[in-house]
Amino acid sequence: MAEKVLQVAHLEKSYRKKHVLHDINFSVEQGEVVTLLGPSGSGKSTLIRCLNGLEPYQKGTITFEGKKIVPTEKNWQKIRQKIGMVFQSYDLFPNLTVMDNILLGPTKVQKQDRTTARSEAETLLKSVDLADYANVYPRELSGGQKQRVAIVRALALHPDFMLFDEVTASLDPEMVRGVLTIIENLANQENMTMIVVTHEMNFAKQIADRVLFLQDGRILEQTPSEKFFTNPQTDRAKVFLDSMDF
Amino acid sequence: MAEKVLQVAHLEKSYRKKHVLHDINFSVEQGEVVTLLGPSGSGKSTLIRCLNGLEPYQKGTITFEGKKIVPTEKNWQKIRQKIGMVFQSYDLFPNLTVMDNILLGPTKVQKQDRTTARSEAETLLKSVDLADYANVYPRELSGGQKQRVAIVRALALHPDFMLFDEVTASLDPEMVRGVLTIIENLANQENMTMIVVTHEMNFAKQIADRVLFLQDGRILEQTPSEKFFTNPQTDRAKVFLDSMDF
Amino acid sequence: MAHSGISVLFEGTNFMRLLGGLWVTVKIAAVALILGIILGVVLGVLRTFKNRLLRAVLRLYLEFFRVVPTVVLLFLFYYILPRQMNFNLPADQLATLVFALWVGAEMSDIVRGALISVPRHQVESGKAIGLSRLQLYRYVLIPQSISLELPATINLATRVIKTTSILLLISVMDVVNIGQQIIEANNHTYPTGVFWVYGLIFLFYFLIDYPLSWWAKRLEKRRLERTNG
Amino acid sequence: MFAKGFELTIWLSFIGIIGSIIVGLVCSLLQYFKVPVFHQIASVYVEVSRNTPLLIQLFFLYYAFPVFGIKFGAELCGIIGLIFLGGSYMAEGFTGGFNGVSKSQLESGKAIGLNQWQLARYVVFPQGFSLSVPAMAANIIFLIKETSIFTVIAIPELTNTALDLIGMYYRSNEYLFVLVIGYAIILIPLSIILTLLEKRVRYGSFGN
Amino acid sequence: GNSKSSSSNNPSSVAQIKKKGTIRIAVFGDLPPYGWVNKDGKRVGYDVKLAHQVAKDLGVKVKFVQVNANNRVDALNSNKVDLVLANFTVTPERKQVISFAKPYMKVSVGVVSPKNKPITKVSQLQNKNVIVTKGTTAENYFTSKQSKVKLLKFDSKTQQFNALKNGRGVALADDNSYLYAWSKSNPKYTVGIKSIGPKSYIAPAVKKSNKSLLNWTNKEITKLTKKSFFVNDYNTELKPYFGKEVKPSDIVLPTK
Ligand SMILES: Nc1ncnc2c1ncn2[C@@H]1O[C@H](COP(=O)(O)OP(=O)(O)OP(=O)(O)O)[C@@H](O)[C@H]1O
Ligand SMILES: Nc1ncnc2c1ncn2[C@@H]1O[C@H](COP(=O)(O)OP(=O)(O)OP(=O)(O)O)[C@@H](O)[C@H]1O
Ligand SMILES: [Mg+2]
Ligand SMILES: [Mg+2]
Repeated sequence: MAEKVLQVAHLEKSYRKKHVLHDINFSVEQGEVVTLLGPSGSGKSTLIRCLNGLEPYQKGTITFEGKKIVPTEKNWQKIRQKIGMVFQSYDLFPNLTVMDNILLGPTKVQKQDRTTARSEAETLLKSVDLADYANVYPRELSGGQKQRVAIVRALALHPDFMLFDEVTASLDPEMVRGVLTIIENLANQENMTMIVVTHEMNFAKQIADRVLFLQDGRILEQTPSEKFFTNPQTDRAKVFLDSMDF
Repeated sequence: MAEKVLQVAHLEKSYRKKHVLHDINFSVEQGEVVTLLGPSGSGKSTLIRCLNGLEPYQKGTITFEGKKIVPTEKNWQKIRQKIGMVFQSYDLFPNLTVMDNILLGPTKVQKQDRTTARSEAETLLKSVDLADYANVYPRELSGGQKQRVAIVRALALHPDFMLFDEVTASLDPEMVRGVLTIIENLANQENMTMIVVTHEMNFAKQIADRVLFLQDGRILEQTPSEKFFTNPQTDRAKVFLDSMDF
Repeated sequence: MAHSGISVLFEGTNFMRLLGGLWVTVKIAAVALILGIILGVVLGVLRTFKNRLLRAVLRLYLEFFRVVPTVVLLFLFYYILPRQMNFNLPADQLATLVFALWVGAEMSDIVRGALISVPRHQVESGKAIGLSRLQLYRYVLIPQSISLELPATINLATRVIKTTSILLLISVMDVVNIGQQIIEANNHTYPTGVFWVYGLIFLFYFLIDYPLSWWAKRLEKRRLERTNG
Repeated sequence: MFAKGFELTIWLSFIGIIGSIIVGLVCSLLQYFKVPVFHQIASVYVEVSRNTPLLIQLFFLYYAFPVFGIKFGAELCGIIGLIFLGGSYMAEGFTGGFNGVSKSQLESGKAIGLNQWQLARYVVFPQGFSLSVPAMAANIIFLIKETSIFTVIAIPELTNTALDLIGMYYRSNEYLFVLVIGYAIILIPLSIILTLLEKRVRYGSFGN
Repeated sequence: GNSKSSSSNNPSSVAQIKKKGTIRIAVFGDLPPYGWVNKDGKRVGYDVKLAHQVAKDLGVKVKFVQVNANNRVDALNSNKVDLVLANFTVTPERKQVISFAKPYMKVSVGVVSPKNKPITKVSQLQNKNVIVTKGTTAENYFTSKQSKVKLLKFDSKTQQFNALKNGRGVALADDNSYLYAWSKSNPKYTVGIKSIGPKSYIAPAVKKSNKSLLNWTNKEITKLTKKSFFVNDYNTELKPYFGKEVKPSDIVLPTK
């Protein structure tokens, strides 16, 4: 059996009085692509943010690469170098050029050599068709371009694991495809382990090994991808899938 | 031949130095549903905003119900009561309740009697499944609910003509259907004349009588709906249609 | 030394007189604020109109009151108005007038800023249902801009209250001026009186302004939470 | 005499502004990093200074402190007073800027593994400073105007000079006119420069 | 106000004052024993007593307007007051802009300094800080005649005396009559220079064009002088504050 990269056990999370995640249990294997589906407000973003230490949780444990995470800010800071994350709002730093955005992590956090880091960043930029944009500021990029840079910025730290939270949700429809293709390549060619939250059902179908379906903060089902899309286990998931195309 | 409700002739529009609409010519007949398609930035929003006097234009004429519009703010203000418009950002007035949002136009602009207007508003709210929300403030509504109220607010003025600009673009996927169904009913059952900008191809297919395809501020083709989706006249439209599904 | 100093405050009617001076201060500030805010709202609305001449004139008015320090404004009005325009007011009314004009100028900027920061699409939705310009202000823009204006207005109020301290320069019998009278009248009996009198005045100002600042901060925080949340 | 007053106003404002920026920065950093004890001290200072008039602060420094044997010269009192007042205004400006950096920016910083210091150094400070420029511009103008209050502690700056001349030669109109012009000469160009700077900074890093 | 007929254009004429029933008089509020506010909040002092008498003789009520030395002229010219009784020294410069009635007191500039570092000669003041109030004869004297002396100029009497006590200057120059009073209640200080510059007079002042009130005031001063009003005033208001070195004849003008 493949190695378990990430294990989540009995995770509970509340925002003040609002209980938003209930007894979450699942694990992700090396090279596996898990997509997180579910209606709006079901807790997908909250869950994925807990996995990167951006939200504190009240109960339960997260085990990453065999080690149980003691959730202090210091520990998380180290782990975040291994778990890359990309958000819906393409949050490049507006005060830095594209290149400096990408190099910030490798050179300041990981103390990599600047020239090596730079040449690697150039390769990555080329792979997302943005070789010419290294010295440009984010404001000069389109949404799709920004989002591709954000992905490169996360990859530049050589993460073992990637989290994507609706990365195409605020893009113009024609820009969506470029970004998804990159994630698809990561999943299928580079075998990156990842958890992907998305509303693009066709895309989810193409990359997912397994689907976690969330509803009201609970995992309603964990189903291999082929089975989920043709024959979901729960009625709620069926309704959900139906609503996704007009 | 059916009556022409709206005629646009040789319309030209620039934002300062940027020329965004070039020689736009088309007309809409009574009861016809026209959808406006085209890539992002092609000028769809600009065009539809010109039709409601929200953007000044430099050349050309707009004729509404047989009368050429003299584009002063005063004239537009009157015409806007006959041309309803709903935007992408569901712009309810946050300082007013749902009911007051709806009644503002009928009672203040059209000086309708408040009780009649209210009972009519209640009927409209019921028709969009929001009968219970009359006294609620917009912040307590979901996006889809807000957008339905925005449609009701426009309909409460008894417009002869409706303009919809990507009304579902900022909605959660599960909310989209409810809104589109309402527009579909308006088109197919109430025979409302309308121009609809959308990125939902399935929806466009179902309601459109005719498609205007815009590219770089020019109308590239005007094609009856069935023909456009199966066999677009231009290559650009073909590429566009292809990119719309992953 | 210090033990005797503090009792200067309670000698004779001293304390009551200081309170009386404080009342003059507060009255001037309050009346000026009320008049100034009304003026400022009107001017602020006018400044969002397209008419260039109107906007230029109002801008000039704002800049004048912004650039000239309040002390100087007071002297200008105190000395020049009566002579050049044969327009004479007792010092406290004159101070109220100057402060009201100053508040009006600052307020017009606050109101204008809040009005133009109401999202553009709110204006457009208003237009789209046929609202006239007046109706747009009445039902959409002004109600929505209030939460934005309120904290800034309260902060302006604290500034106005603080600035009343300079009224002694034009001989208004405000709390500072009365403080000086008391210091002078008691200076041989209470050599450290100066410390206690100014200390009390310091405390008075703090007690009035601090709650206002606190309120403004809280409103602002709530507003930000609401817009971001 | 006016020339001297003019020079003195500029000079005192300049020192006062520089000092205020330094004090303000230190306070806002103490508050940002929540340095124990010091950040509470900074908060108390900010509230006391913001909520009391400069005039009374100066009276205190100039007339009341010497009763207890603490004595500064008039100009020093003026500068200390101005910095005491300005420091809190600047601190609020910087803190506002730092807090104005959006949450999503902080999260993307964390997501690439930046520690608290690096987050401050590369994300919060550069963006926060740009955000605080408008507040800083307003404060600078405010502080220059406040120097007019120095007249009460016998510093012969612009206002003091004008009032003095009026008291001696009784030509109020002329002297007041010169006085207004004096402030206009300092403040109008400054206000224009600051507005331009503000625009540049805003477009520089945040224009979309 | 709008344009009025020329006779009523002078709001401070005797007729107008009588019509209004009030006379507005400028006095000091922080200059014991001439014009100040005592601990019960009452305006008292030598000038204030005169003011009450003037109002009484005019048959009107009095309204006091507190002034500082440097706005006495403008208080008249800006129509803030009808009459100034605020220790106003007659000078040629002032005569050009306002009118003085007959004097009721004589003074000259004195210099007060700490007893332990007394200043007794003007030469000791060279390049030292001397405290004055803006718009006083002392300021004028030093500015025009003693340019080597550095002046620290304050707005009010409170401020100037506090500044001296704080040691902000080596000495303070002002009309000698207040300095006598002040040094009595502040025994650590002495009036080391009793009189420098020209002897001068204190007189009521009115607006330049105000002939009617000027004439009336002149008569009033003459009448009061004859009735020994000023000697009485001296005895009740000033004497308790002065040391033994001052005699009534140093201050009050002789009855002629
Ligand atoms: N900062 C917060 N404070 C309080 N409640 C929150 C906060 N963030 C999210 N929630 C609530 O937690 C629940 C889960 O939200 P979450 O954003 O995780 O949902 P989601 O599945 O990502 O939805 P979407 O598809 O709209 O992104 C929702 O009810 C939401 O209102
Ligand atoms: N206020 C404006 N000032 C200047 N240029 C503008 C403005 N609004 C739009 N444009 C430009 O006009 C062109 C057409 O924009 P428009 O918003 O009409 O496109 P669209 O087809 O509605 O795009 P989308 O699908 O993204 O909504 C674009 O190039 C855009 O950058
Ligand atoms: Mg989410
Ligand atoms: Mg658009």
